[in-house]
Amino acid sequence: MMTSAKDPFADLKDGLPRRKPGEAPALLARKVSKIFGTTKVLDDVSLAVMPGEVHGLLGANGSGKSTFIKTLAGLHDPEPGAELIMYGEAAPLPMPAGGARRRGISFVHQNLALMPSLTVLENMLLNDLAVTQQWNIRWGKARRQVAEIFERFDIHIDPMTLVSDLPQADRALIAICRAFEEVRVTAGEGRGLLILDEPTPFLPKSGVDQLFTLVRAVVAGGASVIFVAHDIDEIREITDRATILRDGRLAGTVVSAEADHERFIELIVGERVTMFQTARGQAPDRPVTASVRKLSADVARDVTFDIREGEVLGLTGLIGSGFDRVPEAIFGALPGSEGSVEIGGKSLAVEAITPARAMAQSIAYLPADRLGKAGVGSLSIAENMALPVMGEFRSLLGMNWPKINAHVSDLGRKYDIRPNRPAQALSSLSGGNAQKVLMAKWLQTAPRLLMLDEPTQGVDVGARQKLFHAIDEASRKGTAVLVASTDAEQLAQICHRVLVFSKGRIVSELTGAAITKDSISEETLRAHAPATDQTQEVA
Amino acid sequence: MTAPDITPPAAAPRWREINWAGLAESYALVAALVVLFCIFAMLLPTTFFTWANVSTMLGSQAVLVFLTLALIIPLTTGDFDLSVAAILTISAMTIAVLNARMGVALPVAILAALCVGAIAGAANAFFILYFRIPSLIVTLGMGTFINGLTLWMSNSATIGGIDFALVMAVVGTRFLGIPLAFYYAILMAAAIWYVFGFTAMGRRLLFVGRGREVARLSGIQVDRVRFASLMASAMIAALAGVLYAGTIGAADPNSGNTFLLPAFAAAFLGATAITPGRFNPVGSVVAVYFIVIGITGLTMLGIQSFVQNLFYGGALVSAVALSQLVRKREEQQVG
Amino acid sequence: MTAPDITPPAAAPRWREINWAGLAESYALVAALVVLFCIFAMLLPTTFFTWANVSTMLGSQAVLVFLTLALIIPLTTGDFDLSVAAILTISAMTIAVLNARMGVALPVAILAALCVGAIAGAANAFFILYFRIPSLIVTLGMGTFINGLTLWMSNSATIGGIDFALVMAVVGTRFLGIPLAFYYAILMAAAIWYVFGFTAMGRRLLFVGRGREVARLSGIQVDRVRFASLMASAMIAALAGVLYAGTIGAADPNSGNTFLLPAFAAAFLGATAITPGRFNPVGSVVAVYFIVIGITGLTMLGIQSFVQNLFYGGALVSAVALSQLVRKREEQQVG
Amino acid sequence: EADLEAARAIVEAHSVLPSFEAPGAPFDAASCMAGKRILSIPTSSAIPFVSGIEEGMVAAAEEVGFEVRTWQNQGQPTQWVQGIEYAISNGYDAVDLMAGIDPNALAPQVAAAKDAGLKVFASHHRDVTDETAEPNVDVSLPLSFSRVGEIIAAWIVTKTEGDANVLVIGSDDVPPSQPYWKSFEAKLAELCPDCKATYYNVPVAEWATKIQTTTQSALLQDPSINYLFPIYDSMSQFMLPARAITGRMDLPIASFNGTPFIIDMIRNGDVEMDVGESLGWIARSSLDAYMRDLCEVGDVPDELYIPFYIFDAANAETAGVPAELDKGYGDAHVGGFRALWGLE
Ligand SMILES: Nc1ncnc2c1ncn2[C@@H]1O[C@H](COP(=O)(O)OP(=O)(O)OP(=O)(O)O)[C@@H](O)[C@H]1O
Ligand SMILES: Nc1ncnc2c1ncn2[C@@H]1O[C@H](COP(=O)(O)OP(=O)(O)OP(=O)(O)O)[C@@H](O)[C@H]1O
Ligand SMILES: [Mg+2]
Ligand SMILES: [Mg+2]
Repeated sequence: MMTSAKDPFADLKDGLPRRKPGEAPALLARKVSKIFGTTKVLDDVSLAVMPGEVHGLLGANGSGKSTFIKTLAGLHDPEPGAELIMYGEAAPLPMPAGGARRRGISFVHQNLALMPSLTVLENMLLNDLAVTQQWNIRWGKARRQVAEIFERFDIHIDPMTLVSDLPQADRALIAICRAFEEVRVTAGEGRGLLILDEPTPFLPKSGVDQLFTLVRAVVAGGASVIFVAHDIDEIREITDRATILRDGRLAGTVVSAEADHERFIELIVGERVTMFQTARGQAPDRPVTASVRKLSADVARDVTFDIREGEVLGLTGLIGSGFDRVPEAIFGALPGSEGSVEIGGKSLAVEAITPARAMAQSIAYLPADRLGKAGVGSLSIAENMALPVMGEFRSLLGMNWPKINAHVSDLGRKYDIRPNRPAQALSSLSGGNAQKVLMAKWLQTAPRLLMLDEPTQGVDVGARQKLFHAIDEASRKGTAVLVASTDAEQLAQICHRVLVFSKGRIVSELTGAAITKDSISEETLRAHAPATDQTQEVA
Repeated sequence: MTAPDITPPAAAPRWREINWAGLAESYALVAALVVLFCIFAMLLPTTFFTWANVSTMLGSQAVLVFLTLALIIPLTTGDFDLSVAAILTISAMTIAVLNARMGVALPVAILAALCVGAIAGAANAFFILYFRIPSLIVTLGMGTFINGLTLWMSNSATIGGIDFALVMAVVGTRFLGIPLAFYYAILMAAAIWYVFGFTAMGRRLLFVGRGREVARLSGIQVDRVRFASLMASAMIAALAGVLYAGTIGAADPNSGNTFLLPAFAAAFLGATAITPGRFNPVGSVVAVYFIVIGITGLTMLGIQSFVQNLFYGGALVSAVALSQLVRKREEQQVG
Repeated sequence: MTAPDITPPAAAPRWREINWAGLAESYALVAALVVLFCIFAMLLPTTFFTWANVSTMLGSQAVLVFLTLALIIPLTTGDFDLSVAAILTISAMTIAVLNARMGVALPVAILAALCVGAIAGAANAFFILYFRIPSLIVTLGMGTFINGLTLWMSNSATIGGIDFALVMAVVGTRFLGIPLAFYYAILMAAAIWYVFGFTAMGRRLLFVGRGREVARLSGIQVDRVRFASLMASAMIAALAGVLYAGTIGAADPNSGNTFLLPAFAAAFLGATAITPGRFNPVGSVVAVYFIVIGITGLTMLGIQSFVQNLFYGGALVSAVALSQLVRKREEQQVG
Repeated sequence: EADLEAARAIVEAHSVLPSFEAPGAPFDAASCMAGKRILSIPTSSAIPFVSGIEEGMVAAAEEVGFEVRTWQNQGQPTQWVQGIEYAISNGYDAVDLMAGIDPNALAPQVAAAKDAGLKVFASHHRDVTDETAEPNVDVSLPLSFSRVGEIIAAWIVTKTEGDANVLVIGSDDVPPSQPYWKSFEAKLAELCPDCKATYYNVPVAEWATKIQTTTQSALLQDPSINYLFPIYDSMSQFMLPARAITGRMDLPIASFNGTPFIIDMIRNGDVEMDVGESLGWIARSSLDAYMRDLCEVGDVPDELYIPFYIFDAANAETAGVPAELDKGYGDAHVGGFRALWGLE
């Protein structure tokens, strides 16, 4: 199974790493396979996590990471033959409902597993109430407990608010804090397994650092952590070892400190990847596509900037700093916004823009919430993709479906959508592939202004390069691209210019060669430093 | 509705190949209809299996087909319309009151009935869209309210004596031996089939039903689409009322309401056929006639009327259960 | 973990303060009930505003309260149960057939009625959970099927002569002047209130209704919870049938079905009160009596019966519309 | 061989305007009824036939000088329960269960009313041949539905000259349906041994959805059917489309109730005959029986005194154009009852 000849654990007869002689792994999963319909999503995957270990789990989109985790959670039944051994004791597979919790495993699922229409308090109690044998609930006690937990984690959220009223970052905090608390309470001394499926995308940098501190504290106490991420730097920073999945198969397990960035990429993608890098420098001095003037939306205040044809302009800042509100407001998707946007020689008042009007001005917007706002999971790839261009496929007899399907499958080839089956439901694609579909949905309209919110969130390195190429191609054809993202590395790769936000305002601008991952992170944090004064000012 | 080569996801290994499971699923209800027909044809060769009977069955259910078609439009945009039966009733009653009692000319009376339908639809849409109340609640309340209006208009009485021209235009005239009402229903179904499957409007309806927010951010004016669908539903229900008045030449304030549950049953049963998982007009028509064949056959066999209820309920549940077996019992979003 | 830049959401400035808008929303329906009561009390001081009338109103609608309570359980888990009224009817009819016609002892007959309810609930759950058919379709079909059975059992006739002991236990005995039936309804509502609000089971019901997938991920045995809720609904509906038989001392195969829409209306109306946005038993009770006060007052004023429909429909829509105004017309997920 | 003679005699007896025959000895209603109050609970106020009777009772009571009040309802048994309890707690002297409420189906409330000293009346709710005991009812006025069955049987035999194959549609959930149908069947067999009749049951709740299909199926199955008999005339409207769709517009329809829009249909030629009963007459003869009981003057009838009158093409216009409730029966009952009650 091990790919490397100089496997550091090759000396172990049973293939299992041991830190202390005779110590059983916290989790040993063997021969886990899972078939959805006709696709083998997991193929004979085995994984061992030692007590006190942070184990990374990586892989391209759709490689089966979340499926593996959901199998441990008892949501999916693995194919027969799978085995699960925890601390030397056989555990049943398929996992019975609530079984994971009883065995001291707790999760932060990729979709956070929160119920938006319920209160924070109820969500905090969710896992406990799901399996408790206890009959009644003492709300007063529960609330005091949750308040106490929040205090310990230094979270300032009213337990009685609805989750739907909270920003994504807060939701992530709740899910994370719930999982940490749960593993503390349910696992025995020196035991427990915390599984984090991509917890970081929604977190600000400071939040990621806090998370890592917590993770270290947890493993110091003897518990183990499985950590899923696409950010190789994060993986190298926090994990002891990492397992890489490729197309549902085990691609290898490496000691994180010993593998370099390229090695990871090679394992994930299966080949060497040339990282996309746009030609730096000022955007070609072309006409201004859009001028945004004194735009205020939600927390964003008095935002003013121009964007030129063919320019890729990044907007960034800490989560909650309002940079991601800008594209939403320009597209007319955020009620109560003010300001004006001049595009195509017309000046539009922001409060009067609706998505339909924005589209009429050839503006396109791809929201971050993939299946909630950007595409409909229960409809097919073809239907999702064809939505903005239906008019072009009208024939005398109405819409020409064969032509639409041909068009969609061409786009699928162009953007490397896997599987490229126009009739397949969008929800059955992995996150990255779904993102490619939705990007293609808008790129085919050749918009004058393309606005992307976290376009590569949850997208693997390989797919990411394809998306970057697509963005680059569009910009070369004259499309102005506005990218809102917290991912500094990505912005550094693709942007001509980056605007950094703090407390709703643009606080600095980076151009050309000044844009690097480090400079962006630095500006973001520096802008944030004198926080207290600015809070007053904004309030 | 999707084009023929769009097949359901799970069962499509390669999407140009013939997908037998998909076909079986799509045409199971049609097959069941044929089998049921054949069974009764064999049991009752001289009465059931006659052109007279077939044309009668076809001609007599146009009202139910219309009402089912009225339902599937808002169901596609994710709204319930429980007021369609009440609208049918008030529309028929409007014609009766205006034409038979007050002597207003038939075309004017029909126009008035359609206006009443439009007002009802607009009222539904107002409460649903302006106040953001779930459609189920609004149309439940509105249906009851409209029933009250119908009782008031009619003084709770049946009003007969509607201009015979209407009856002639609905069931009195035949083409190929089948009353015209049938052709109206087929035309309406064909129109909706075309709109659902081959127009941008149809896509918009579907997207609004499946993902409001996605639709909005794709530039679809969601409220306008929902308004249109609620209006269309009310107007088609009002047309069903015109047909109903034409079928019986009279209007009474209660009987129309009993069509509500059969229409819902047919809409959901129809969503298991042709393009499974989506409310579709062809499936609705098949569903209505499937049930009619069963009920007619049972009646002709002289079986007691309670058996018809058993058949109705049993057929609905077991047809859907069978279609779920074909899909390996996977949960479906119907919409 | 720190999130220094995250300030508490705007909606809740400080979470121990009294939230007037919230209170207004929660108790608007209660206030409307009181106002309506006062209006009729002033208009009809000698007939409406008497203890005899109040106790009659309280006692005679226990059946509707039960049926509404039966509905809100599956509504909370995200399932519709359109078969409750049919279960009520067959349960009452089972008692009438066994006890009045076949002379079976009353307790046995009641037990049999509850068994019939349990079987119906299990059948609903089987089709919904095993075949993964939407509950709306299953219970629509099952309701029709059960109606057929009721017609068959009863030969379509009303059967009177149920053991007077049942009547005594339901409406014949009074406590503080109110028939016992009222207390049963209140007890049932209190039990559900406790389960919904203060037990882990109640939260599981809610979790399952608000997010199946998340519930499953959290280790809730979703199917088991849904099964329990469908069974509970059928059993409470069967109990409602027992009460109904006890209220009128007889059973007929039709009238029970007319409770379906009022019960739905009360469930949704009730979801605007007490804990707005959630189906809740206290709200349901308030909603039932709000409607009963209106209808009784109108009847006593001798107003024509169609006005009852207008009141029913109008009250439902306008009460929900008002509650939406309080919430600034934001779309709500009810569940 | 058909006994056309006998059949014709029956038909003729009910084709002349009804004359008044005093159902008992005269009495002074005004004095003994003064201050008395009756609450009348109809099966549903939304049925015009029923509300017509209610209006007649209220008006007649006013003439006499006491109060009859209608409990408006929509046919819900729980509303009837409320009505009875209202009567009990508001000092009424009697409750009247009108036109279809089976007192045995409200046994607890009826018993409670009795216990509270109220009289309980029921009228027009079942057939006279129905032997079901009604232990708690002071006055029970069943209607002779079976007589109606006989009249219609005679009519059909007369019209078909002894060659009838009748399609009968009834609703077994309406209690008089069975005795009514049985008497029809018996009389038909008696008058015309070769005639044939087939009965189909369609519950009231399914009239709109099932009468039409049932009729169609029956007609297609047995093309020799030459007469349609919906036992309640409001069913006719659902049979008309069946007749049209199966191309049997020639089929005559005979029925019972005298509902105005059916009489309109007679005028238009869609329906052949309808046996009617005067609502005013029902109202007065019910009141007469109730007053006899309340005044304890004896002679309380055990059947609703009501003459049946045949409407056909010849006299349909006498019911008004368009037809009205309670028109066309003459007014023998108005003067007759006034005299009987000592109001003249
Ligand atoms: N319920 C399901 N039904 C059918 N296919 C599924 C289902 N869930 C996941 N899949 C498929 O299984 C594959 C693996 O998905 P999974 O979510 O495990 O990927 P992942 O590694 O977590 O990817 P990502 O990095 O995008 O989160 C994908 O191809 C996905 O489309
Ligand atoms: N169903 C519920 N969902 C969410 N929160 C609730 C619910 N019921 C009560 N609460 C909240 O919990 C808080 C405390 O409730 P409770 O009345 O049980 O307090 P308590 O008497 O202090 O409890 P205990 O006796 O357990 O200490 C209340 O402020 C209330 O807002
Ligand atoms: Mg994943
Ligand atoms: Mg991912």
